[in-house]
Amino acid sequence: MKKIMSLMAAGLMILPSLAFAEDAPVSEMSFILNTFSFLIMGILVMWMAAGFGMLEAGLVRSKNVATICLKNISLFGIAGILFYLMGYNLMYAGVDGGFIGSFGLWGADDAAALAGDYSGGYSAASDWFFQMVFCGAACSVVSGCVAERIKLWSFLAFCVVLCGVIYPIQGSWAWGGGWLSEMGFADYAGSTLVHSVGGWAALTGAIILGARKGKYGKDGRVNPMPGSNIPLATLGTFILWMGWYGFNGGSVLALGDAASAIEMGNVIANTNLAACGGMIAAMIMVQVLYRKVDVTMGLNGALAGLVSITAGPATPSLGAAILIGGVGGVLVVLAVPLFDKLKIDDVVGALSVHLVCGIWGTMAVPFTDSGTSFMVQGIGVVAIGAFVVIASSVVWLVLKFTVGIRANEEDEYRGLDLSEIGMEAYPDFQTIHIGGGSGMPSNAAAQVMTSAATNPAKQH
Amino acid sequence: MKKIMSLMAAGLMILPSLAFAEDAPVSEMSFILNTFSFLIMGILVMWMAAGFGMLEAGLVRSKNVATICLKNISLFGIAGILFYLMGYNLMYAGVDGGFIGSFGLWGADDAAALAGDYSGGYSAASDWFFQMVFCGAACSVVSGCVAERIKLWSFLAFCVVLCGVIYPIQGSWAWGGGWLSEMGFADYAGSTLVHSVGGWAALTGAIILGARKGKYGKDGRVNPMPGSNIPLATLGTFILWMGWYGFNGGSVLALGDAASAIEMGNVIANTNLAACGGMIAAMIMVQVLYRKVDVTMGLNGALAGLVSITAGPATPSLGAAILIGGVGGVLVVLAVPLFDKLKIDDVVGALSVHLVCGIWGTMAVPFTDSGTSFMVQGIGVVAIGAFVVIASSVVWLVLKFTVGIRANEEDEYRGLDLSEIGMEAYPDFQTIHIGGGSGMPSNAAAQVMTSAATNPAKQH
Amino acid sequence: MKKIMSLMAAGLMILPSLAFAEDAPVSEMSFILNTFSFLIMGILVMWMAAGFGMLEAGLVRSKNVATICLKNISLFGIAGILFYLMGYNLMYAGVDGGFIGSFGLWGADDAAALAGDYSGGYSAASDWFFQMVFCGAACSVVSGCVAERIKLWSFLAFCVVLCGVIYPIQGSWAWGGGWLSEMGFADYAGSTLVHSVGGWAALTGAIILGARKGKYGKDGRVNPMPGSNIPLATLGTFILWMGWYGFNGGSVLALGDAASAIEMGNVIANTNLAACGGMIAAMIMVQVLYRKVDVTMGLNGALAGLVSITAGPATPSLGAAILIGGVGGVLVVLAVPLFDKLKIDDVVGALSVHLVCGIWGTMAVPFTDSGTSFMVQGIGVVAIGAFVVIASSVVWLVLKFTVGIRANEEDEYRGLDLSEIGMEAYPDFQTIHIGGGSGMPSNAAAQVMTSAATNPAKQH
Amino acid sequence: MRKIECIIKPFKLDDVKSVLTDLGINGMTVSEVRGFGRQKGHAELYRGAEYQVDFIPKVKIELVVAADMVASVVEAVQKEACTGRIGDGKIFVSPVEQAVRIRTGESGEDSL
Amino acid sequence: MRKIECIIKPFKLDDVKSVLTDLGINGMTVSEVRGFGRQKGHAELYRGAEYQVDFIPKVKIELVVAADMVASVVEAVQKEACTGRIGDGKIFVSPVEQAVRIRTGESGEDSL
Amino acid sequence: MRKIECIIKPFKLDDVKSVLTDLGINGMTVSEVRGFGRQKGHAELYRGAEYQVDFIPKVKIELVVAADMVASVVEAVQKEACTGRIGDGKIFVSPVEQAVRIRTGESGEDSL
Ligand SMILES: Nc1ncnc2c1ncn2[C@@H]1O[C@H](COP(=O)(O)OP(=O)(O)O)[C@@H](O)[C@H]1O
Ligand SMILES: Nc1ncnc2c1ncn2[C@@H]1O[C@H](COP(=O)(O)OP(=O)(O)O)[C@@H](O)[C@H]1O
Ligand SMILES: Nc1ncnc2c1ncn2[C@@H]1O[C@H](COP(=O)(O)OP(=O)(O)O)[C@@H](O)[C@H]1O
Repeated sequence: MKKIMSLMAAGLMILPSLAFAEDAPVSEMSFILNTFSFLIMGILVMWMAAGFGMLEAGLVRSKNVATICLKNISLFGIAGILFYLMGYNLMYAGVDGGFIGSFGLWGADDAAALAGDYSGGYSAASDWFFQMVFCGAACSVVSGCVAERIKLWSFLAFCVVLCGVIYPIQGSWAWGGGWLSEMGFADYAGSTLVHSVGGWAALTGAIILGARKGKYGKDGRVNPMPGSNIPLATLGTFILWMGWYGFNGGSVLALGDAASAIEMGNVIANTNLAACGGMIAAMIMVQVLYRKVDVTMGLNGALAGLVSITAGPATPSLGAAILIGGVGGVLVVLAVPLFDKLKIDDVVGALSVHLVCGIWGTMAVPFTDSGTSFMVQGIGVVAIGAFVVIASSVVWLVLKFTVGIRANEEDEYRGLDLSEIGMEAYPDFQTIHIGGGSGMPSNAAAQVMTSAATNPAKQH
Repeated sequence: MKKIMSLMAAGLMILPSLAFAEDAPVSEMSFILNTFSFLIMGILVMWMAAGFGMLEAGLVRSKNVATICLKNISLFGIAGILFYLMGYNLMYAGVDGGFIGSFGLWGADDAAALAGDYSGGYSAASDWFFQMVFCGAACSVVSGCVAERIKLWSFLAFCVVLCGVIYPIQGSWAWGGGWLSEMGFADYAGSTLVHSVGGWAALTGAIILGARKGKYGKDGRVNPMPGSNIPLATLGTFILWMGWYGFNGGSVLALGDAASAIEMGNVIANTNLAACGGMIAAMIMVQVLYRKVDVTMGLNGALAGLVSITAGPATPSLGAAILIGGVGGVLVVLAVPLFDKLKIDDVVGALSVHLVCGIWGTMAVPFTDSGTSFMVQGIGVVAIGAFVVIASSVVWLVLKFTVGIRANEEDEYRGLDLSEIGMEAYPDFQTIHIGGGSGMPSNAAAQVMTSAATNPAKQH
Repeated sequence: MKKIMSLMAAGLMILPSLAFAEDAPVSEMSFILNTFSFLIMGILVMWMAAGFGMLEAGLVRSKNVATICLKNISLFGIAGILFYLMGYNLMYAGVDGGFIGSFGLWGADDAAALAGDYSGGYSAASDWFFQMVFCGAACSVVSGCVAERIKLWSFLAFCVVLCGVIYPIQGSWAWGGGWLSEMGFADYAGSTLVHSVGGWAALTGAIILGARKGKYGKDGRVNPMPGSNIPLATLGTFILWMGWYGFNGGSVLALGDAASAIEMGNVIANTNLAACGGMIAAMIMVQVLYRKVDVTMGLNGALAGLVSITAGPATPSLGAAILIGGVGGVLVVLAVPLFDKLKIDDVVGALSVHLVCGIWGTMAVPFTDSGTSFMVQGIGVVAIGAFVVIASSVVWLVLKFTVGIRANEEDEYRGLDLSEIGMEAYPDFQTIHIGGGSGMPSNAAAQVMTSAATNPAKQH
Repeated sequence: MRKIECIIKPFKLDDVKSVLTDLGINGMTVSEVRGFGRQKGHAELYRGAEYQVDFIPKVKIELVVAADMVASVVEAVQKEACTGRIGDGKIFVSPVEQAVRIRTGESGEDSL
Repeated sequence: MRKIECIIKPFKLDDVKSVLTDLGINGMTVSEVRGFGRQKGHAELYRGAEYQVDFIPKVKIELVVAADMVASVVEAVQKEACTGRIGDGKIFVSPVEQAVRIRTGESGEDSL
Repeated sequence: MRKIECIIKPFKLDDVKSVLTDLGINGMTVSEVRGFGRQKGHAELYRGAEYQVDFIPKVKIELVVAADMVASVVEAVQKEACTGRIGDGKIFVSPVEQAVRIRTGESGEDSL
């Protein structure tokens, strides 16, 4: 719920603060508080980039860890630059109920406020910063899903388009005041606009790239390729959980009046309980289904709860937030093997968490927010999904048939760390080539062998 | 120092801000700032859950790392849900000088503030959130102490009772306005109410569970079982240190007037210097006693300083804060081998840090706060200690004789990661079964052998 | 831009807020906001200590990881205590255009504000806290550069002098209102005062200590000694990036008026984009020069961008910020091999990042800030550089010829973790003694052998 | 009895294991080793300096078999582990005088 | 001289080491290996897929001894490492022609 | 053919490798082992308890050579790996009956 929403759903609440705009001192305070909220909450959202980085670094095999680290930090760099070059204006400048904003570099204009007119509500750069950090999150979703096989620079090229074009265009439809917002589509902090956008882009990427070699056996077997560092993945989840308070809490978009502060309190409490519900539900599900609790499912469950509540964290009661998150946690446990059955290889569970629960969360809003309708929510989900699937397919395919998107089999077997960036993530530790954890089960080995025999390149 | 304290010790300081309650705009600002402080500081306290998680993941052996990660994140989920279901109301609703609050789901009520009456001081959910995160911290203390041998679900069951019953009941005595608060017991941010509560619960758990196999030799030898990841433990300590600014700083419980802001500044500076004092004192102690600086003792020293200052961070001068923390640092270095001598096996030093220094910190308050007495402080420490020891013993014993609390010897030897959750924390890394770091010294091996011979289960 | 700067460059902006000082309620709010900003931003800067810790722990070899962790957390403890004992007053008390403040313990004095006079602007302790955390950052720069060979206690002794004497004296010249500030030297958040000060101290240390054994072959070969944990280094960089928002954003030194809030927004947006620019520029440079992207260069590039913008983050446009950071990123890629050519062994790239880019950032201020001159900036850089080089050389040499600063060759070969602190950072993991990653290339081995033969101490 | 040591490429381990179990071998001991030979290692880059990693990860399989099994085992491993490219590894056969099963104390070929 | 290779369960290492030093052995070389045999590995679970880890951690002790020590060493190890349960491991004895102590250049049994 | 096993101090590996390649050896297999012997391990400290780590990291080089190379290899390794201090390690020589290069199926000395 960006920009436009602050004039819509939260409209009434904002009014008192705008009213104060007349009496100088108070409205200056509101201006400061709104600005400070954007900055602090934006910093928390930026921190989520680190969370994604650690989660993904923990869930890939050790031979791809350095590469995924590099991807995660550099995509955040790309997000910042692209959102300055074109993203922000495409998303927010002159959308006017339409389908797209305008092109052009973004620049801060705080002349009015500096001249004592605080009706703008907040500093321009604080708003830019807060919107920009959201854009990085969508890329992070993609990186985890297509990990361990995609080429570094092709991935970064995709991020450029995602941040510069795809994300802002669809974002303009709802948060930029475009056609979806006019219809009344509600997505408070981005279950659809951020998470399922990342999810759709990741889905097309995963399909076009194909699964990691050896992941799926000929007989339909799924060969696990266990993540190399569970505490790192746990840390990443904690970071994401923490950052999410800013993601949702900052999306109140104001702190200058009591109503906004109250809303922020409710949003943060609900966000927290949805995560709790998602995690506990996922843990119980996985215990019941498999008799053991897979830690990574618990982590995914917490994230599932967070994604689920993100479309509407202000309206549910705490109990409803637990339920909304809990359903997310159940969905994720069911979705992970489902995607595997479809042979869509999602390394970290990004599709189950961000796409599936992003849709669920968006569709769940009308349960607690009477101002929304299932119909409109569905239109938003489908429209944005269709746009992102088409647009990112085009980009992935163009990349595939020009520079190529997939590391060759030999490189994939050796790991992207050696082949793409020429270094190891853990050079001092002996890694296992025998038995469990190698992620190279027998039929995989067979496949690699074949390739090795026909591809007389550098070898192992 | 929750709720009640804001009307007691800090009473005078709060007055000016309450006075502003008449003039609408300013008091709305106070309301916002109080709320925002609860939220931001609460987020920092939540972050401590990650700190405990990383500290403990770094200090257990690699075969138990995934399990401890799962415990640490899921206990935070439990804390949130239980504090909603019953904890908050048991602790704060209608205690009235008594021994317990009332039962019932918690729900936010901000009607007055939304109608323009800001005398409540802050948004309901922001307060709930801030109180809830404290509850998780007590569980985190337990998890580190009983690590490497306790069953996952039994541990979580204990957390349910701790969060839902034990913690809130004793919490009501002081922070909920119960009998201890009426006597004048002072515990600003919870040296006793949070840390030593966790410590007592951990102590009973550690005794009832017994030591890890092989930890104590027949001849009284202590066999070290070195932590598997020192940088992770260091990161955890940094996170805890950071989060503690929120733990203590947020416990001012207000930011709406200059006096509160000044107090918050003092609290944060003192908190920081107590940590510095504790760490440096511990490092010097350990260098003098052992001729080498054990990193983990330095880390524990910093935490010892933090726990020590927590009961009274507002009143000491900076120099006094260094001393209070420094004594904590010395205590921890002495307490760790002492608990070992008593054959109480505390994997991460939780008892030395949270219990011992929690008591020390509470008893040290009267040195700098003339409004408190050693007698009353002692009564609080003993009363809460007795209650928690009894209540948690009952829970541990019920669990022991129903579902069981301890993994069997074979499972303990293989590690809880394989036996309890069926995965490895670091599956790609070769771990050491020879010599140092295996944590399986000879007499331990002997014990395990005996067990293996008599227990014809799955084996190694 | 500390203290004095708030009366200089930003003077005009601060005026409105000071004007409010008359009307009680608003100025109390300004006081609170200024205080809260110091605290929150200071907490973010404290967090950078963890960032340095993780970055360095990731970039040293596994045999020195526990030691570098200990150094990084204990230096922060030293910084706090020394800044209380003497640092703050030396830097800020009675400098009056001169070269040094006064001696004495620091103590908070908030009597005026408590009496209702808010013209002081913020709580004393909040200011102390914010200034203190900067001091730790300078030490962290040193620790990374001289890692893997310096003795623990000698390093800590150096930190005592750096925090207690060297840092505050030079700091008084600009931020304490000394001679440099009177000349108009501008260093907003410390490209020179913090980063290049750390850099100069590190440079003298690195030269006086000498390179790690085996780092430079007789034939001029540089033998890489790869960092042991790339995700940890990445996490450290993310933490530093996050903390830097507080480092620069908090250096607005005010939040009590709209102009400050606007400035803070601009500073944070610029800080972010400079990091983006530095990282992307470094990645492109390294790809072009070496055909592969060294992750650690990307990380250093982001930090280079951050250091570069730190001297003047308020005045550039976003585009200029990208450029300033980007130049930093290019410089770092060029400087790393240059220092190696000079056989100055900088383990983590601290000189390239903090010294080189600290100078670049300071000299770049006049491009966007017309109130500054290249001449004065140059004088500041040279004066501070000369002072720090001389002062720290004296300290290093005194330490060298008394207690000694360098671990002996045998200890260096075994690693400081075993020899200095008697423990291992990763005791459960098998480490590699064969081939890559051992950091013990052949000619190094030869040197070690010679030493071993002549030095009949404990051996391997 | 003979000990057969096979040094092979790591990704061949599962195939070799399968073919050995097909031959009726039901015990072997495997370890991670690093090989130096005609096959050259990869270059790594670190902070502006490139370096060669000479030692290449290999897997060593050791199995003790009755003398009459040697020929078939050697042949099977050679065929299965072969990719035809440099670095495929070696098989060495050496004499073993005695073998004991620790669990039962059985010795000789019965213990294998 | 003979080389005795013992493949044992990891937690038995310290016991076996003790009994060997009691026998007057003062040198041995130990390594981590993974065994495949009658003892079956454990199942792990990852994201909804269960899988078997076939190779079980074992410790290999290698020691070279004078020929006349072989019987007592083999017996001692067999007794000490035995738990009576599947997977206890094996002892193999093979001939060694020459041994040299690097430090002194001594060779033969003196070098052990 | 003979197998030569050298247990050496880790930091000597590169020197020994060089001298071996100078002798014309172009293959060897190296592994990480832990040695127990006259050289005593280091003490570590953890949370107030000190303990001895008995097993010291060593590197084992295995190489199979033609019989006529044995003397020169043993001599070269002994000289190169020697520091004169306790713990320098051992060299063991044992018989090998057969050797096969997996890539080509060649056997005997040609396969080395
Ligand atoms: N003489 C030898 N003794 C022991 N191991 C050897 C010997 N020669 C080669 N090896 C091992 O065999 C592996 C493969 O040898 P290499 O020369 O690279 O290729 P190829 O097997 O195709 O001849 C080496 O990495 C090494 O582990
Ligand atoms: N023929 C063999 N050659 C080499 N090692 C073997 C052989 N058979 C078994 N082993 C080793 O001995 C270990 C134990 O063997 P296993 O068959 O599991 O049980 P047991 O020792 O009780 O017969 C295996 O894990 C493997 O390491
Ligand atoms: N009898 C033996 N069998 C196998 N390995 C041995 C034997 N004796 C020693 N070693 C190996 O040689 C290494 C060095 O032996 P040690 O007794 O410490 O010193 P030195 O080589 O100077 O006699 C040991 O760490 C061990 O790995």
